[in-house]
Amino acid sequence: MWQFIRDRWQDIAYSSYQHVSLVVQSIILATIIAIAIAVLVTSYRRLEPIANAISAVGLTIPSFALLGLLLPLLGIGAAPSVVLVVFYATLPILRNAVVGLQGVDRDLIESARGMGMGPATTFFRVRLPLAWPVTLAGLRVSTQMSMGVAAIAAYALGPGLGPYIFTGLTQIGGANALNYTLVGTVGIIILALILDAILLLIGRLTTSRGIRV
Amino acid sequence: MAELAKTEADAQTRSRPRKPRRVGREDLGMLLGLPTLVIIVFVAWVIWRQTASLDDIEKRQLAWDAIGRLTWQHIKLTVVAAIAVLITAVPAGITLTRPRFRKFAPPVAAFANAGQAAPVIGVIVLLAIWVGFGFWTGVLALGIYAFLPVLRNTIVGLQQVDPSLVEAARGMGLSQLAVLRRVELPLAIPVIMAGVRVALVLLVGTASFGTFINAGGLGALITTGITLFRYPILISGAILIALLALVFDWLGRVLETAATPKGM
Amino acid sequence: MSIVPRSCRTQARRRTALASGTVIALSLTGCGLGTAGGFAPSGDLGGPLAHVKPLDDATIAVGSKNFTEQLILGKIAVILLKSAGAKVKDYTNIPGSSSARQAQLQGQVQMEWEYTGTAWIAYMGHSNPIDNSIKQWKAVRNQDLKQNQLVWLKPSPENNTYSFAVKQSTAKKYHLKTLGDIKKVPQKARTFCVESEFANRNDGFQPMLKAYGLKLGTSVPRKNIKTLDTGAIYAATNNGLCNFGEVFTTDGRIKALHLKVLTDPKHFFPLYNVAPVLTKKIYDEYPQLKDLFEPVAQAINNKVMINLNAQVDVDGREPVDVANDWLHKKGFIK
Amino acid sequence: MSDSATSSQGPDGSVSGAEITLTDVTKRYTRSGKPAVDGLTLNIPAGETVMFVGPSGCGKTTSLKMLNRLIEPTSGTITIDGEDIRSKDVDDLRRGIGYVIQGGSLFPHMSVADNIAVVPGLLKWKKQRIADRVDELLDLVGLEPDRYRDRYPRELSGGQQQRVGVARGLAADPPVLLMDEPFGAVDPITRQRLQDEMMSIQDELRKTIVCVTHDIDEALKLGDRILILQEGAQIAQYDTPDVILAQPAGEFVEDFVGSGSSLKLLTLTRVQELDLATQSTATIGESTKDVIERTRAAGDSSVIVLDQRRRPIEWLWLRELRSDTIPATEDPKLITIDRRATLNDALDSMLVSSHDGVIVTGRRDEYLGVTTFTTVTDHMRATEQAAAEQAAEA
Repeated sequence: MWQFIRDRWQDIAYSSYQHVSLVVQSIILATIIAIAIAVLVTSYRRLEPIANAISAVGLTIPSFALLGLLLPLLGIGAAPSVVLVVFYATLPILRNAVVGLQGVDRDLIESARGMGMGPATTFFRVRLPLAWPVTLAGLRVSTQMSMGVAAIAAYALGPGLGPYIFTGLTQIGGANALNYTLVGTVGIIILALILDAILLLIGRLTTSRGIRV
Repeated sequence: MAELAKTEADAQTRSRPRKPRRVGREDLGMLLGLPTLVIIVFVAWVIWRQTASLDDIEKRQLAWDAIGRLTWQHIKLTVVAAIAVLITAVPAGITLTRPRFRKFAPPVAAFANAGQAAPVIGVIVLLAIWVGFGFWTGVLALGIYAFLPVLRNTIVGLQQVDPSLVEAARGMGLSQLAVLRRVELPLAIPVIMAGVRVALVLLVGTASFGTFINAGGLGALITTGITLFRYPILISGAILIALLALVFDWLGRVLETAATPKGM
Repeated sequence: MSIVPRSCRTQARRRTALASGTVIALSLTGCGLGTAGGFAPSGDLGGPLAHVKPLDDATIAVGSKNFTEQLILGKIAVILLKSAGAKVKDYTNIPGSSSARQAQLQGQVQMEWEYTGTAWIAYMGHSNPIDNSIKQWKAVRNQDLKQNQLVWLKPSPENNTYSFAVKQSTAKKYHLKTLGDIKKVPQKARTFCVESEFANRNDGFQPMLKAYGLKLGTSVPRKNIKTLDTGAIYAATNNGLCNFGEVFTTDGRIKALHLKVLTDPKHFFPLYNVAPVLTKKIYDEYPQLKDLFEPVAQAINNKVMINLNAQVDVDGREPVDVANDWLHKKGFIK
Repeated sequence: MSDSATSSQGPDGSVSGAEITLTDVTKRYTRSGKPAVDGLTLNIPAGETVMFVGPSGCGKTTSLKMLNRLIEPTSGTITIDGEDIRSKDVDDLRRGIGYVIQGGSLFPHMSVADNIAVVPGLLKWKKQRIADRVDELLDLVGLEPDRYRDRYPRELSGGQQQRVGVARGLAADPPVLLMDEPFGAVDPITRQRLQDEMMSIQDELRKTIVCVTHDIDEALKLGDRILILQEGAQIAQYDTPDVILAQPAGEFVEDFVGSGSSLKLLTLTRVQELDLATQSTATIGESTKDVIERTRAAGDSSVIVLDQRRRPIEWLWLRELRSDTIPATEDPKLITIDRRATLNDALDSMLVSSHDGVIVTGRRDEYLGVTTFTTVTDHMRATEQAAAEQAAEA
C-alpha cells in the first residue's frame, strides 16, 4: 500500500488539494447563499414554512440523481461538481442560520435600532455575530457531508479524490483496486477531519468571548 | 367503590377540555402535503411515460416490468437495511446512555462524525472488494450509513429525558429496566423516530449506488441515462428515486406522530 | 419627492443588496478547479513524428471513455499533444460512450479515440454492420464528416470487439467455443454478467441473444442477468458469480485469468477498429495532427493493446505511465 | 470624579437637555379598535425628569417609543428642541436620543467598552475620544474603568449591567434619554442604589429624561414631574410629585397613588435635608494606633475607612483593627445611600446595615456623613407635629 502511495504521492497531493479546494469554495458559496435566504426567511414570517418544506424535499433528492441532471445542463468537469456540492452544503447551513437568527433576543435588536443602528448595521454588528455560533455548527455538519458528496463529482470528471474510488471500482479484481479505493475513501475522511479541526479553530477565533459556550 | 370510579370517569370525560392538537400546523401541512405532491408528480410521470415517443433503448430501459423490478429492489434494499439498523443502532444507543457505558459515548460520537464524512461510493466499493457483490453487500453499506443518525438521535433522545423523572420513577421502586421501558423510552421515542425518518431518506438516496455493485435499485436508470446520454431515462430515474424518498419521508413522519406518547 | 415611505425604501435597498451579493458569490465559483485528469508528462517528438510542425498556440481538449483501453489511448494522445507543444485539457475517463460522444459533438472535447462499429450502430443507428474494416471506416468517416463535422483519421488495425468469456472449466464442461453454444447450456446455468451500457445498446445484449436464437425473459430468465461495472465483470466471471461475462476482447485480464473468449460466427458484432477522431475545426486549423496521430494509430494492434491493458488492470500501473513507457519504447517520444 | 470638566455641562445646573412637545399624538393599531394612544398633548421641559406611570396597557410604553419613532405615530406631531422628529432620518434622530431598557439589554458579544462605544462609533468620533468617553461614563455610573472596561456582560451582576446600559445611553451625550422600566429587573437594594445614582447623574448632567415605570414610588422619587396615564394614554394628571400627593386630580389618581399620602410625603423628604451626624473616619495606610486614639476621643466605637478619593470602602469596629496600618480591603456588602435618597430608603438600609446608622454619600460616592435611626424618627415626629398645627389653624 505504501509503495502505491509513494509512487503516486504527487498526484494524490494534487487531487487532495483539488478536493479540499472544491469543498471549501462550495462551502463559502453555500454559506453566503444560506445566510441571504435565512435573512429573507426570518424577515418575512410567511416564508418560513415554505423554506422548511423546500429543505425537507431538497434533502430527499439523491446526490447521484442530481449529478445526473446537472450533466446535460453544465457538461462535464468542475461546473456540475460545484453546483452539486453547493446544493447539498446550503441546506444544513440554512437550517442553522434560520435557527440562529431567530434565537437573537428581540430586545437586543430593538435596543440596537433604538440607538440609531440602521438595518444593515444591526444585521452585521448584532444579529449575525449572535447567530454565528449556531450557523457555524451547521457549517461543520455541511462540510463533513460535502466532503463525501464531492466524491461523486468524479462521475462527472469533477476534481478531487473521487476518481481514485471510481478507478478502484473499474479495476476490481486488479492488483491496485483496493489501494485506489482506500486512498480515495480514507483520504477524504482524513481531509474531512482536518477541515473540521480548522473550522473549530475558526469558530474559536470568530466567536466573541462573551458568548462562547 | 367501582360505581364511584365510573361516575367520576363519566364526569371527567364530559368536562374534558378539547384534546390538545397533537400535530402542529406545520407538521400537518407536511403530513398531507407530501403524499399529494408525490401522487401528482407520479401521475404526471406516468402520463409522460405513456405518451412520450421513446427510441428502442429508452423503451428497453423504461419498460414497465423493468421499472417495477428496479423499484422493488430499491424498496427491498431500503427496508431490509432500515430494519437492520433499528435492531442494532437503537440498542447500541441505549447501552451507551447507561451509566456503566457512558464513558464510551464520546469515542463513538467521534467515530460517527468521521463516518459521516466517508463517501458513500467509497464505502460501497470497499465492501464490494472485501465482501463481494450483490444485495447483502448493498444492505451492509446502507446499514453503515443509516446507523449514525439513528444512533445519535437515540442517545440524544435518552439524554434529553428529565433526570428528575427518572429519579422519581426509581424512587417509586421501578427497576432500572422498568424505568427504561416505561419512562425513558416513551419520552425518547419522538427524537428517535425523527432519527429514523432522516435515516430512511438517507437510505433511499444511498440505495441508488447499489447499481455499481449489482445490488439492484433505480440507480441503474441513472447510470444508463448518463452513459447512453438519454435524458428521459436519467430524469425518470431521478424523479422515481426522489418520489420514493418522499414516500419514505412521509412514512417516517407518520411513524413519528403515531409513536409520540399521547401526553406529549 | 419619493412617495415610497422611508421604511419600504430601506427594504428595497436590503433586497437588492442581498441579490447582488448572491450574484457576485455565484460568479467566483470554480476558480482554480481543474478536472479529474491529473498529471501527464511530456517529452520531445522523435522517430516518425520528429518533423511534425509544433502546435505551440493550440489548446486541445482530449476526451476518452472510462474503461482501461480508452484511458491508455487517451493518455497517449495527451502526451503526444503536450510533446508537440499544445496546451492540453485532460477530459479522459468520461463515464459512458454516448457522454464522450456528446462532449465531442458539443465541442467541449476536440480529440477522442472512437471505434468504427460503435459509431456505426450505437451513434448512427444503423442495424447491420459492414463486414470489412476499411469499408466500415470509410462509411463512418463520410457520414460523420458530412453530418457532424468530425474527421476520422486512418484507423488502427486493432479491433476491440464485444464478446462473452467463460472460465476454462465451464468451457470444457459444456464444450463452449462460439456464442451459438450458449443454447447448449441448461437454462439455469445461463447466467450473464453485463454492464449497463451493453445491456441497452442496439449492438448489445438483447439483439445478440436474438441473433443466436435466445430471448431475454423466456429462454434466458431476467434474474440470471447481473449488471456490474465494466471492470468488475472479469473478477465476477472468474469467481463464478456468472458463467458468461461480457468482455472487451483486448482486455488484459482475459489472458491473466485464463478466460476463454467465445467467437462470433454470425458476425453479429460489427468491427470495432479504433481511430483518432478530431473536430473539423481543430483539424482545419492544425492539419499536422494527422501526421502526429496516424503513425501512432498504425503501431497499435490487438497484441499491443492486450499487453498495455494487462499492465494497468493486472499489474496495477497508472495508465499515464504505461502510455508514456510505450511511446518511449516505440521511439515516438525521446 | 475625574477633574476634567465633563464634556456636557458643569455642575452649575445649566440645562443640557432639550424640550419635547407632543401635540395631539395618536397611535391606532387597528383601523376600527380603540387607539392605544388617543390625542396625547404634552410638553416636557428641557432638563427635567418626567416619569410616565400608569396601569399596564395604558399606552405609556407606546408613547415613549414614539419619541424615537420605534413606533411610528398614526397622527399628530412630536418635536424635540422645536424640530419635528419626522424631518430627520430615523437613524440620525435615534443617535441623538439615549435609549435604555430593562436589564440594560447589553450586546452579549461585545465587551462593556464596545457596548458603550457603539453610538459614538456610529457618529464617527475619533478612537481616542471614544476611549476617554467610555472611561468617563464608567466612572460616572460608579464602575472602575480599568476593572470593568474589558469585561463581558455575562460577567457582570444585574445592577452592573443596568449601569452599563445607562452609560451606553449617555455615550453620545444626547440631550434626551428615554428609559423603559430601567430598574425593573434588579433586587430592591440594588434598585434603590441605581435610582440614587440616576438622580445624582441627572443632577450633574441636567438631561431631559423620559422614564416609564409601573412603580408609583419610583416615579415619585425620581420624577421632577409625573405623568399619570389612563386607558388610551389619557392624561389623569401631569404635575410635580408634591402637587400629585397633596391634590390628587381625581379618584383614579388617588387610588393609583395609594393610601397614606402622609407616609408618601416621607418618601419625598431627602436625606440631605437632615443634618448628618459625624462619625470618625480613617484613610488607607494611616497608623491604626492614632486612628484608635482619635476615635475613642470622639466617643465612637467604630470607624469608616475611606480611599484616596474619599469614597467609603469599609465600616470597621475598633476591635476589628488588628494590622498596624489601615487595610485597603473593600467590603462588597457595604451599604451606602446617596444624599438625594429618601427617608424611606434610609430606613430600609438601616434595617439591613450592621451599624445603627447608614453612610450617606454625595456626588461620585464621596463620603458626606452618617444618618442614624434617631435623627430620622425625630424629623418625622417634627414634620407630623408641624402638619397637625397647620391643620389646627386652618
